[in-house]
Amino acid sequence: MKLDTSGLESTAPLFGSLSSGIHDEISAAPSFALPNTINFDGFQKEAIQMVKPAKGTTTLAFIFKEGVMVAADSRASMGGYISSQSVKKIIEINPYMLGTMAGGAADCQFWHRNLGIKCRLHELANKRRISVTGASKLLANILYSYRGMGLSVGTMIAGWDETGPGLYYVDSEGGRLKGTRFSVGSGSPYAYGVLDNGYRYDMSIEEAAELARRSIYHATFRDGASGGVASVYYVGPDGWKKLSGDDVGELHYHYYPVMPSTVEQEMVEVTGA
Amino acid sequence: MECVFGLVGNGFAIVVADSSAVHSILVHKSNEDKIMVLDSHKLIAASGEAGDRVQFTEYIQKNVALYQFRNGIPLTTAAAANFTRGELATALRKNPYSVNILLAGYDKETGPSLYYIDYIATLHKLDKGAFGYGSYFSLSMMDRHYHSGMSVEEAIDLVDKCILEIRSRLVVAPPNFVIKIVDKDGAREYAWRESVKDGAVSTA
Amino acid sequence: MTKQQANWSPYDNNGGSCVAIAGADYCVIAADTRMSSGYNILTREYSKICKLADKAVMASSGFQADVNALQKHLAARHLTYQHQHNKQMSCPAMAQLLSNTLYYKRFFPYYAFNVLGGLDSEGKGCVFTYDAVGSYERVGYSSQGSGSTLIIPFLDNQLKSPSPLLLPAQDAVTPLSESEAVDLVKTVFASATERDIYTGDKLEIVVLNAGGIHREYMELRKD
Amino acid sequence: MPQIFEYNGSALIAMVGKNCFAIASDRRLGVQLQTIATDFQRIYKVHDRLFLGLSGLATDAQTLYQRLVFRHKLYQLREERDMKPETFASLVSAILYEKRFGPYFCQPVIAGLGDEDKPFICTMDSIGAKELAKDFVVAGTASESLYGACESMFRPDMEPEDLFETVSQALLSSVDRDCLSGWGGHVYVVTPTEVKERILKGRMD
Amino acid sequence: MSQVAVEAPPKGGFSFDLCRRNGMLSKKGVPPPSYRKTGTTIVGLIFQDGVILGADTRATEGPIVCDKNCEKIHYMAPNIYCCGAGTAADTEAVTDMVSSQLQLHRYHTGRESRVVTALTLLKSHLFKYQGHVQAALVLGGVDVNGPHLHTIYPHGSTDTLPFATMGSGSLAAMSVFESKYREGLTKEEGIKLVCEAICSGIFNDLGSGSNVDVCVITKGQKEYLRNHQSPNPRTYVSSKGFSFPKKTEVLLTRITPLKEMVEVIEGGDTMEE
Amino acid sequence: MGDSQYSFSLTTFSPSGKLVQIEHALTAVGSGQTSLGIKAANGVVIATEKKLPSILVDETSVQKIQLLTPNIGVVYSGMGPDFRVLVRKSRKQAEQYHRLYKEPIPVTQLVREIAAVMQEFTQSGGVRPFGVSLLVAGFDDKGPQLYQVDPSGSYFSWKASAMGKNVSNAKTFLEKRYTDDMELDDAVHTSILTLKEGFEGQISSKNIEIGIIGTDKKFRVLTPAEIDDYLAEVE
Repeated sequence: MKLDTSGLESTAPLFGSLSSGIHDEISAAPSFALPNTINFDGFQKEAIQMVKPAKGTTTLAFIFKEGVMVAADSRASMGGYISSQSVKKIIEINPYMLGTMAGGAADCQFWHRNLGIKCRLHELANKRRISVTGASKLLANILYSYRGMGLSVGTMIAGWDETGPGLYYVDSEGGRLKGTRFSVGSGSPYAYGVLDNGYRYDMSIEEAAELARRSIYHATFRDGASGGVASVYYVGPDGWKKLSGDDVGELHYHYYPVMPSTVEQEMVEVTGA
Repeated sequence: MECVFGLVGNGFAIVVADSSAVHSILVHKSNEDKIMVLDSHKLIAASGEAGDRVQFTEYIQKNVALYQFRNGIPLTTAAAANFTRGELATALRKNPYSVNILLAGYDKETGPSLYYIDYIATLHKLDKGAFGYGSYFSLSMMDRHYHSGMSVEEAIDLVDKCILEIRSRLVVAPPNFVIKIVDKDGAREYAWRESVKDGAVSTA
Repeated sequence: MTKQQANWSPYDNNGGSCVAIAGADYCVIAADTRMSSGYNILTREYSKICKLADKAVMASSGFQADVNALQKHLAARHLTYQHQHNKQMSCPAMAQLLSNTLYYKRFFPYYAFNVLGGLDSEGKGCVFTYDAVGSYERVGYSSQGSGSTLIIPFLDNQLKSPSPLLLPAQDAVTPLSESEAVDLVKTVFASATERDIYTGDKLEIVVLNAGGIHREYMELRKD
Repeated sequence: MPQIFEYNGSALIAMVGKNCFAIASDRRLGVQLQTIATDFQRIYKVHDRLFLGLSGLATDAQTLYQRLVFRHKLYQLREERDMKPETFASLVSAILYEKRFGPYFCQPVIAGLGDEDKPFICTMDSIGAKELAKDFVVAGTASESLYGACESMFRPDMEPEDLFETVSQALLSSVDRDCLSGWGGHVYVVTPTEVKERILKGRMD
Repeated sequence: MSQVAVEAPPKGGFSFDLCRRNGMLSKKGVPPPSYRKTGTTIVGLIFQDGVILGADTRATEGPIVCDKNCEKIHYMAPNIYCCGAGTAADTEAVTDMVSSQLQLHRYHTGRESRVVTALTLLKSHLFKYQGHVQAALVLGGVDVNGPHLHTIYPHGSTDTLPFATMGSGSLAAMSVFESKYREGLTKEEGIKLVCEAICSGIFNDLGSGSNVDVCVITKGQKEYLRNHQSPNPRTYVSSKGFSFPKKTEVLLTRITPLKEMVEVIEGGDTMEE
Repeated sequence: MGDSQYSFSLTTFSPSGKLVQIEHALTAVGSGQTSLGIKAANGVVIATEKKLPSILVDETSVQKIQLLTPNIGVVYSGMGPDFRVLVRKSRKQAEQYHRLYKEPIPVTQLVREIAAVMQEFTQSGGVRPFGVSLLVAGFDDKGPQLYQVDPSGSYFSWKASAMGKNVSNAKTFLEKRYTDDMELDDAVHTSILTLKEGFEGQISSKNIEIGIIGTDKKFRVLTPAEIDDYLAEVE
């Protein structure tokens, strides 16, 4: 059984319907093999539990005076096990637009890649860059068409278009929110704590970058499923730029320096809590 | 949704708790004091099922008082914390209480201290701690702004930041909070942070 | 009928571990050759390593029937590619194809955990690591399969290079020579075999370098 | 919620060297993914030459520790001597097995110097099945990673400093692959003449 | 504060006081923990002058080998030994308990223990716990009535056999016995056959592994051949060894010198009348 | 016998500060058959006379020296049936200790346990004290050890001791003969000689029992043939 989603396409296919094979995958909506089962939901759930896709994240983005600041950690975990410490969770959709990744890593990667294609096609077809609003709507439409099928995506689309900075939150339930300050992922409440308090609209780029980095750091400290490298991107009128990438393992000792202390001769009685 | 948090400053410890008594979708009351003054220099803030919370904290309070009557000296904060943990752990095997506890106290010898005891009786001494959904917001806030040797003003400022964050980010955030402090002069109520006056909620 | 279906599982785990290490001008891909099901050994001589292109080799653990289907699918796609482009697919291209292939089965995943190793267009070693539904990442070394949790910490310890996400970027090439890398692979497999019951029998090591593909074997514990 | 052992998160390791042993743990106290504290004590001193590490549910670890210390003190008073590590291991095993059908969710690691400074290490499951090893034992949420790391790094007859380095490296590289443990390390190296306790600098994420 | 009374050393038997709490936790969705198992191949056979028992030495916890060289042949009495499979703690505890009872029985009667006595004690204990004490045993010994070999299942049922196997590798081992066992084997033939059966378990069953332990019991004597064969040495040890690229950083060191052990002066243990 | 009116309950002190039931128990011991023990440099020996009420009793069925654990043996003077109760209890105790700690119970611990049982019977209602004194011989990490336990529950470590009918003579004899560096064989000889003092009738392997424990830490009761050999050496 194949699921046909072409009806939901917002860009008209460039290739004729005759084309087949590899070209399909670039232009037409991807089609997915579905299990031949009556209980699709149950099967899906079990199957996904078996293969344990990577997840667990802290990402955040906010709009300020100079543009948009986007930051994320880099850990992927399967249950308690850290499957990678170097995941690139900020996906570069095009030079003016970034997407963040929370939820299923494969879902995010794939659909952002797909979104990148669509944005480029839009650009070629219309001779102008797609707006952040438009791009996020495209993604939301796709995700909405797969609702209830177990996709897990919590993403932010941040970019700069003709209207200035833009920031949208899109999730796999089909929700799409416009806003100025978002954080997504298991570590997001922690990040919000720092972010909300330190946020001012008229921050300089340096201040904003530090705030973003610090928010990610505090989230990684408290949240077991976040960690690795805190990457900070800035999107301005000239497109995005990576401002920093710091190993939070070192960042901690940078914020809270500890000096190796000298050897004490007599041990204090170790009391059990 | 319940929020309890606390921290240790220079010569004092502060605990904060929301003051909503909630049942299902109802808010019965929004000025319920969830921080009990255990004895002259100890505070016990508890969150959890209403019945368990009151029963257990009172039980601890009375036993701590009994100890003082019998032996003529008060328990230290550490001893009270260990006693609470012991009682909770024992009860856990028969009729579990569902309460999370932050115990703050001040001792002449050791100064202020804060203990974390969760509902399955894990005990740990902390500088700053939190329970409930509010912990997600307040913990990182405290991590960010906490430093050792905070003055009361700084600490209250930090507490206010946490309350503000909880109010703005938490679904069904409790409107009112009570702040209590313990230092060398004893345990006492410090302030209320109210956005809804209970009296103002007309009972029609 | 419906009830039976609910209990029926389309998957089995055949176990086994895979490792890949990328170096400056080589790539080592290794896997054990045990195939098991439950507590039974199905065969001691099953190669988990599949050559996809001249400079791309994949090692897969998980459910070998799915792996087999995946390999066949990729081979077919590669053949089409060769006919259309008159050249072998590069390793990064193969990596992207593999990711898409896995994701197209998002709702009925291949129960396969893959690592893809090879040489990129500059002749540098590259390793791509995947989850079962196609999320992938280019890394310096990787391990997948039943023994991966045992293997990875030691590889981390010996090979840990600065994260590619760091800014300013730091040099992140695995400092090992080819023979050292092979030696390391042997060590980690010998160790994993000691503790993981699904890994064992024989180690198959494939080394890719400018000179081509070279295979070697080493005996592992058979219990 | 995953397995109960993973509720608080932990990593423990004990390793034997030449006339010495090392026992190490991580320092995190968490409630599932939330980190509560990073100075948690998981290794307890039973007497000068005998240490006990308790992984698993923190509350049970604390209860069990209290019971064991009680029993050990009783023994000390009664028999006017310290317990041998082997004896202590048997005691722990007996106490755990007593609760066969309602166990403490705890996996202990015991390490000590016995007669003639012979190192002894041992771990058991939550109902007291002893595992006596000659090289190393591990426990906790990072145990699989620790098995792999130790299996590759262990060498027989290490000197105390070598042993310390090996144990620390194994511990840190393993907890760096575990969400639920880490946030620094705590290592004791015990030789016949001294106990060296060290706090390790580790990743705090 | 009444805990002290509770803490008196136990009188023996199981304690169920944590069951309620653990029940509560498992109702919250926490699955009960798994215990260390001896995946195990254990065998026994009767040869011309006695009984030979054999076992592998692997203990597993799920897919991980937690003990590579454990002892599965347990002492029951000088003339009786018992192999255990199942939950490691249970086999250990049940054999230990019965061996203790046999010892007391020997003191009282002044005679050598009989295998049937051990068998009855074991099965009645196991039956009482209705299979919850998970021990599958192969019991062998030589007493006044000659050699005996029994198997005991976790629920308390027993068999009396000339050759027996138990554990996850029992089928592999049984195939060897079925094809090669005959009555009146000599000791050497018997040991060889037992080793072959265990090895077949070791190599063909993933739950069994490492070495072969053998115990030969004949009239008036026994021979415990610990690690009689070690067919699975580590296959590779790097000739070069390795070094750690990064040294561990230490934040705090405390050194406690251990005082010379002070001899306890004798004499404290007498008392005044 | 002014105290006898206070002996209706053994838990009641007489005005002179005595528990008369215990005194009576000691008397029962004092009239029992003689037993003695000697701690040598490399082992311990305990011995007792085994006088049977009639020659018709099968002497092989009576064993007065019993093993408590492989490395601890015990002998008594006084009432045989009481002795068996104590042996049963202490074996169980030893076995429990072993199951808990997986190491043999130290002699002092076992003696303490036995003494605790005996003491309990001097203080509980509805029971009487044990009418036996015990000599416990063992060899553990602390070397050879010899203890005497009395009906009151008090216990002492001895270099050599005797009890029963002939106690004073035997003790005097032992005091004369005992040296610190005595070897086990010498101790056996000394013990036979001590028994011989005031022995009524001809001493033989049939009417005495000897138990020894040496550095092998295995307590055993000597066979009649071995006793005969020792007797021959002593002659």
